[in-house]
Amino acid sequence: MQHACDNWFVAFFEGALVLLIMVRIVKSMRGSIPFIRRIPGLNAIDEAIGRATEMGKPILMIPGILGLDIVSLQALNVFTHVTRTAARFATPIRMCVCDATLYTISQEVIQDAYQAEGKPELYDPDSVRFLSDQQFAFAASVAGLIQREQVAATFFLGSFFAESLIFAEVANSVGAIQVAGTVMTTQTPFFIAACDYVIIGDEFYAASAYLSKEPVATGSLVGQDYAKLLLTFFIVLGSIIYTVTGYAGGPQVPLIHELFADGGWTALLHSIRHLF
Amino acid sequence: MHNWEIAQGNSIWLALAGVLLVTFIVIGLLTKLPVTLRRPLLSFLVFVSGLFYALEYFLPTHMVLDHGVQVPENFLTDLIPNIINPLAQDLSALLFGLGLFSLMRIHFNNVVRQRSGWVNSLALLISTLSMMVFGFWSRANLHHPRWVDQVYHHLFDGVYQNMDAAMFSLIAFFILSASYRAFRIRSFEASILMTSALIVLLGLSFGGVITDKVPDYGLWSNFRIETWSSWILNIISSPGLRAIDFGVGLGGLAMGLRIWLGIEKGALFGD
Amino acid sequence: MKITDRTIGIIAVICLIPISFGAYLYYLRFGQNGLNIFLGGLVTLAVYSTLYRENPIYRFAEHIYLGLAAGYGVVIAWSEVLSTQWYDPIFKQHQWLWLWILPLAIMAYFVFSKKHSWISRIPLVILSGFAAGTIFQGFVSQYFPQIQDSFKSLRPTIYTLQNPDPTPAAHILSISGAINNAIFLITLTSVLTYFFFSFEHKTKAIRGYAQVGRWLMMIGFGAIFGSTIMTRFALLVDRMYFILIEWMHLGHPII
Amino acid sequence: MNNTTNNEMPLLEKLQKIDRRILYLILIIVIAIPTIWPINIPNAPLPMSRDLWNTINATPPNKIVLLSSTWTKNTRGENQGQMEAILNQLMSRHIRFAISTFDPRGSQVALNLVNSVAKKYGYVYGKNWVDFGYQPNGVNYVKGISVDLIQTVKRDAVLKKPLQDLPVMKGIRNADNIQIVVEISASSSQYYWIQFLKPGVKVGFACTSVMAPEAIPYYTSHQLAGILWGAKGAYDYEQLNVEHHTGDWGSGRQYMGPLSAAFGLVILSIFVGNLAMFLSRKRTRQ
Repeated sequence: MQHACDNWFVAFFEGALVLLIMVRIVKSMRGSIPFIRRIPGLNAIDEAIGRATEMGKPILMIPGILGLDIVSLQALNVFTHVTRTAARFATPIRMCVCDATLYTISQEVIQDAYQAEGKPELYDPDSVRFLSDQQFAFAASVAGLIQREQVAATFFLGSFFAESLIFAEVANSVGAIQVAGTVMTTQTPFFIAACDYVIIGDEFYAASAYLSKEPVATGSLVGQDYAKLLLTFFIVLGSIIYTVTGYAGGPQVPLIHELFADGGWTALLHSIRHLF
Repeated sequence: MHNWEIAQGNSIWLALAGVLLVTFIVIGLLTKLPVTLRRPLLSFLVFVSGLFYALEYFLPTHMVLDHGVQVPENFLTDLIPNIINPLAQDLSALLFGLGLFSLMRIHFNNVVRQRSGWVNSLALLISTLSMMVFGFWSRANLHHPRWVDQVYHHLFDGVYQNMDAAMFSLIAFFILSASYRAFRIRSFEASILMTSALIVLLGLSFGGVITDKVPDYGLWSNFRIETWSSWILNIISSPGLRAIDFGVGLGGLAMGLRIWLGIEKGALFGD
Repeated sequence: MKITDRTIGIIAVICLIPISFGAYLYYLRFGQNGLNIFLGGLVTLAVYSTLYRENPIYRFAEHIYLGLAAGYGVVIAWSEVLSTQWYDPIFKQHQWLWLWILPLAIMAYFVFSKKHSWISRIPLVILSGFAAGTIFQGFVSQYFPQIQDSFKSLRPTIYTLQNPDPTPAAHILSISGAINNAIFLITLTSVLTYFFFSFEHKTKAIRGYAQVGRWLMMIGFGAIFGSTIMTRFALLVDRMYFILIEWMHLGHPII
Repeated sequence: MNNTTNNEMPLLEKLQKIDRRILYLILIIVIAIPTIWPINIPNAPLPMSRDLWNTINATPPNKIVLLSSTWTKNTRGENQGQMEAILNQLMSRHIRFAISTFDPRGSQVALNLVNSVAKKYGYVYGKNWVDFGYQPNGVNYVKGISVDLIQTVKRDAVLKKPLQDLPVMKGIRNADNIQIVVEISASSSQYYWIQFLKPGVKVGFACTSVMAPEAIPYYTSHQLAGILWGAKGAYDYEQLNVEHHTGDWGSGRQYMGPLSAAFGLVILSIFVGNLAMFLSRKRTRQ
């Protein structure tokens, strides 16, 4: 499915998902702030910053180990919140990034966060550090930094791979309180085993809506829920059709099966024509 | 891309001068830009660059012969490998200098001011420099002595690669201590986490030996431990992760949409 | 009885003398590759020393590692990206339009300017725009095949517990296969239910279903944990083999 | 009675909060002993290993096997054993084969390994095997060899000669002449082959055990002809080799000893941790 014309049905379906999200964003911007359920991992963020403030030790933030993409931008959104809270209490921060483009934008974001809290004098350019763009060199350096500075709280949010457990266990060994979340489902179990609070799956994307209560993000979150509901509906519908027709593979494919693969649109048109 | 070429070899320097001149004019203008116009400018740029990929996906295609294979393309498809990907990669590579500069600055200051641990910083600077010198020297096409290759070989294969492998293998230690601490039957959740981890682990290792005498046909095969572990992986783990991934995918879609349309409040646009 | 960092450092420096002698012996006996193995063993031990505690030896090794990685990054950035995709097209094939990347790169360096640092956002929003734009195609090609694969029939085509022909080409669904499909669907939908944020889980049924989803998710996570252990330990075993057999020659090598 | 529990208590509490460094030391010892004095753990090959072995073993003389070796030193523990076992089988059965890689650092690693095994069997480069080298553009490479192998690869990576001049390529034109492509990989590079290789050509996957669960659905749907599941897959393959006299034991069996010991330690430590927790909890309740 490299192009929309490979299967227009899928393109329209995606359009519908986008529309659902957009409608809710607009609704929310007009002032109907929706309900969001409690997400324990996100509540822990302020607690962790508070702990670091009490101990007078720095907090560490890592926005994943990939470059500038949707995931790391979302992580930076959360870190803006963290930095502003830390700035209020004058808690020192450390941010380690492993991509130069991400480093550039992180500098900007952190500086802005201090500015927004009215404490630009607290901003230290060396608090945001580019360490290495190589996975394990970065991990080695972060592990050293955690131990040397005895960080009190850590936030690992973004895309993580094998090195996730190195960060989490080393931070655990210095007694840091840890909040971690990753979109890489295969790394989530390691965070669950080693961290105090874990943000699972798309709770990660819910974070900015949850923390800032900002209308666009909140509306979008509700829209995502509706989109998810639509997906669930189709999965259930497909399974019902399979069950009714007793389909277990074979050449007599139900239409709904074809709809979601290349050539689905042609199959749909064909069967509509067949109907009349 | 033939029309991109210019005839005379020397005029490339002229072009470079021209580009730099335009750059300084543009940047000069940008510094005068009113603060209120910054965000619209940034949103516009995001929209345009995002629009490229969106159009490439949504516009209809026709079949084109490429490497002896018929592939569907529209007029934008060809630009991805030829222009957009190199552009993004070149830009990231040029920006690597920024990160390097910040790293070097911190450690250079450490050495100059003789802060504690300045010896380490010095070691860092020296190793960066030597990796660069020998890396470029041994890759250079011109004739170079054999020992240059050897030194690079020691730096890269002897030290760097082995450190990579050593760091990677540290994870095993951490798995042991994490599972010792976390896999306590404290809560129901912790118990099921532990049980399924143990079953899968056993199925992959000597668990197969324990139930080796159980026949691997018919209903008997249900009592083999590797059947259990692959059952958990296929019937529980895979749909569970898939459901999480659906949410993550939708979250990414929504976030991408918000960034593309410039309605995202947050990191990128500076508010 | 805490050994200070200074003591460790001094001991390490003194140890450098026998170590260099050892390296020379390795070189004499095994040649170039022998020296690599010697260096490899040394740095592996230096990295492992962090397991005891953060110490000067690890710190030194870490900085060398970081330095080598930075240098390697520069070499790669030039030789695998810039020289082939930027320098050569401009200066060898005279495609001078590639020069227009330069202004964008220069803008990024404004991040160090106090007053005009916002200019550095321009190249970054362009890169972010690309990332955002690919999401439409990426979402479709990643998730729609999975939606299709999630349709499961719950009606067996053959009413036996066991499938006589387990190949997919046989198109047979036994009773146990149907049960498996049902569990598959329950897991998928209940985990999805758990991740609804904006609907308050009001009724007991929905709350219970979401809770089941959370439990099933934990089983899934446990399975991932279990299946990852083997890879990680295999790496450690290989490293230990390297240290004990290839470096210290304590046993017979296999190849 | 009371006395003994009083003595037990500090031990139990200590066990619960055992210093991680002691665990690490035990782990090192537990792995070191079977590494120095190898032990043999009994094994039962998985069906998916068997399928891969059978497919490769059935290679007719007019076909070659393509090994795509996308791994480096980082995952040597699993991938080297797998590749070595496959190479043993190929060479002892006198099957022609080619290697290529999607990882720029992988080509030297692969060459070194093949050369060391080839010495044992007297395999000659260019006559019995060939290296297609590093393939930076995976999609085009896979699509290309589906149609015309010679035109896509053009020259071999070692001698830099045109492919059609090498005796090993006699009668080999496109993907139809490939019995099976085996992707020996540290990542999920099997998707190149699953998605873009000409349908009908078999694909095998020798992967680290992290990647295996993700690949199993493709095995059940017959898109993959077989999977070698990490270090266990390497051991399985060696066992099949030994059973059918197509090769000898190697690192697969060697590593399974220390691996099993380490797994045992993990399981034991979880058990001890829980036991200590239960007993001390019981005590406090009393």
